[in-house]
Amino acid sequence: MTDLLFVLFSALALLCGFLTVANPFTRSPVASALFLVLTMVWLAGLFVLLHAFFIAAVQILVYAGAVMVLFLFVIMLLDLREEERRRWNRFGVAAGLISVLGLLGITAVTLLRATPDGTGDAQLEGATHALGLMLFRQYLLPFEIVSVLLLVAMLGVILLSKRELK
Amino acid sequence: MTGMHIGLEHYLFVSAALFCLGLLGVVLRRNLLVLYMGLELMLNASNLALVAFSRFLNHLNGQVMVFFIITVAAAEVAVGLALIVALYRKRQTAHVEDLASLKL
Amino acid sequence: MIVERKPLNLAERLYIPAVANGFKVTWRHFKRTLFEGRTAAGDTAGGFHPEVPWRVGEGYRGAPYLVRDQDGATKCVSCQLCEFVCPPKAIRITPPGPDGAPADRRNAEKMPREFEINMLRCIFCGYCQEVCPEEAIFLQRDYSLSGTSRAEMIYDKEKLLALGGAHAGLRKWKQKEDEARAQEAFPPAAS
Amino acid sequence: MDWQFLAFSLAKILVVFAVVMTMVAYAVLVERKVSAFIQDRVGPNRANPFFARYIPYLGMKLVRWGIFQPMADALKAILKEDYTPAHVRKVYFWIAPALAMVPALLTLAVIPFGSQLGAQKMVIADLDVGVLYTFGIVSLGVYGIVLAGYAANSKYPFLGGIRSSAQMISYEIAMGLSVIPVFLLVGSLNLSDVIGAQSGSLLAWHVFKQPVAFFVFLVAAFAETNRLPFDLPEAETELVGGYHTEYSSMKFALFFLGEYAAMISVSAMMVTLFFGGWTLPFLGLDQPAQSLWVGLLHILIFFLKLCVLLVGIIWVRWMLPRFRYDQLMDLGWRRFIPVALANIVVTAGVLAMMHR
Repeated sequence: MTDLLFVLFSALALLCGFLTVANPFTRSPVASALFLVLTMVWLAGLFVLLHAFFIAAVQILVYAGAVMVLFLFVIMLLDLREEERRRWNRFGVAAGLISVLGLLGITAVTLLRATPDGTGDAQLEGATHALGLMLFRQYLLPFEIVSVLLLVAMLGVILLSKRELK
Repeated sequence: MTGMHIGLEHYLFVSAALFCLGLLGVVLRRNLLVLYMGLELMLNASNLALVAFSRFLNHLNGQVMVFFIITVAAAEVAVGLALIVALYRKRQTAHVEDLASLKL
Repeated sequence: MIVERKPLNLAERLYIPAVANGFKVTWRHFKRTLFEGRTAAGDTAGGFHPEVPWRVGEGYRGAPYLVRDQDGATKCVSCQLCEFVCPPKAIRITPPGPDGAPADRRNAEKMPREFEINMLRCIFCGYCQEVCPEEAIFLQRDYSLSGTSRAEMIYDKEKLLALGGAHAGLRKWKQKEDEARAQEAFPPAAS
Repeated sequence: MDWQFLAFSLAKILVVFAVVMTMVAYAVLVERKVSAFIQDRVGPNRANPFFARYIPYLGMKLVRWGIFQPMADALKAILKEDYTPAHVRKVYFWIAPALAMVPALLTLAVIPFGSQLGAQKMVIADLDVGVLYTFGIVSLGVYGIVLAGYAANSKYPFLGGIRSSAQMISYEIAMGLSVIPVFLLVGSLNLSDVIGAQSGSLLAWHVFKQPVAFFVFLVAAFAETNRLPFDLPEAETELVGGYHTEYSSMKFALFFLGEYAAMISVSAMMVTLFFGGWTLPFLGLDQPAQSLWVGLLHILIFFLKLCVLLVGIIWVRWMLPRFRYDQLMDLGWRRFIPVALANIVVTAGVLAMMHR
């Protein structure tokens, strides 16, 4: 059952990921954004299979619910048309494809050769409580720094989107 | 149940494939926003790998890391999109090939 | 004149008294309707629409119909002003053309061969009545138009005239004719 | 994961879905009736199917109460011409109504609507992160509206969609912050634990312990469901009809029903978080049911609380005028978010003092 769901979710995530970046039917950014949302939802499904319930919920809440809405918002505000089909730089595309495929190959080979550390069995149970304790004890400093980072980002965005500064 | 046993390496492979898809988007697409989505896809792929590690190595560090990545990604997206909007206001384009003023 | 807006005090800014007041008013009406069975229609008209027909008020702008004059002649002279002014383009007039029949009244050059109003399109704005130089079209009292097909809702000239009835208004051209007759040479002598 | 679990889950999903869809239909009727009564009218009282006259005594009464009106409405929505304007973006035009409807229904998966019947807990998914799940799903509700505005490809729907996404994102923050004190008190994100923490006495209900949180949540709920006084996305007077201007027949009905489904899920959230869920502090009704009848009674209690809140939400629509958009944003960002934050700090401070 879980294995089946894994296959289903990962296949769908990969498919939607592919349609995000290289949709053969349309080049509209809105379609890309929507497929990215779907990818994230399937990834959240994978997180659930990994018993990381908290992360799955945060994934949906932050990525699908906030970040991608922002993306859509910006796409609509800028009124971006479909990408024009400009002439491809053949050399660039070929080089890009080769490097991407090369990277995929290297990772795959590494993965196949690797001897897994640990038991290889799924062990960790999704422990929201433990995660919270860890965040607020062991990782308290990074947590605070991240919150300051969010504040800085907020201020930066407000400054950037103001039309003129008084 | 189905004979095949899903282990860490399967998750890692999915993660690697997603990462490459994101990279493909960054390489192939020319729209700044779609490019940015490719970056998000890569971040998500790394998240998947980290959560899988966390599960199979029985340690919560991976999930904590993912939590931070998501937070930082949200901040990054906010700033990045604001930059794109500012750029669009100045240049009326979101196409990377039109942004070549630094080119010799 | 600019009316100064009074700054709201704390209670007003909290909206709480406004909410309480709103609840009081709505509850009063709710209670009256639900428990005493009193409704606005019941109090004023004594019942509801299909059973108690609505009393059409004076000056109501219902469906536009064509009218005849006292002698039973078509008043419309096919000038097509109403067709031109109609915002939803609901009116379509077919003029008689060079070899069409003359008007059925004196002093009018022509009358429409066909005059259609699409009641599905009509917005009852009254521009046609306003613009008509012959006082031939009037917004009358009909407010409940219905039919079983779209074609049925396009009223043609016969139907419009039948529904419109006679209008005993000023007969502009008869008056003109009388004035002309009162002068000496009528009809003007061919020179 | 055994088959029994699957079967019971499926049964619960089906039952909840059926009940909620019926409730949605009748929420529309209640809305029409309540609005009619407030405005000195009688509301729908004519839908008269052929079988009504064979019901002895009650038949004509039911007709007059409008009990058959939802059937007529549904029939009309299905049979009406489904008109697709030529200028719309077809694909998005088709998915938007579904996307507006689905999140509202998904939210209900984690709401405990009763204690237990036999050994079955009366909740579809007893998640550890229940409330995060609901907020995640609620945040997905924006897509339907944004896409509807985008798909319509004309200015008023588009303005409505943009307004609504800004409004929903803003109030999501206030909503999320407002419930944090509740979970500080409970110490768990599981909604069943939240209900457990509210048993005992009436004063244990969070609405009395955390009135500020409840108030902020309530207002944010109005904004999230696009109900008056915050229904700016569809403000008829300025935006014609907002994002669903171009829709007709069943697609329009889906938006309409989605709004009521969202109202139901938000009310269910409020009942769970602030009004003690299926518990009543009398007669030992606050403990998980031992017998079948008590279990059913618990479901009934939940249902009644839900109905009271629903009628309340409907009532507010006819009580308050619409806010202006800048007032709405001002209220969200400059009033409610600071208030919610202050509430968190105060609650955390008090808890820290008590646990020292």
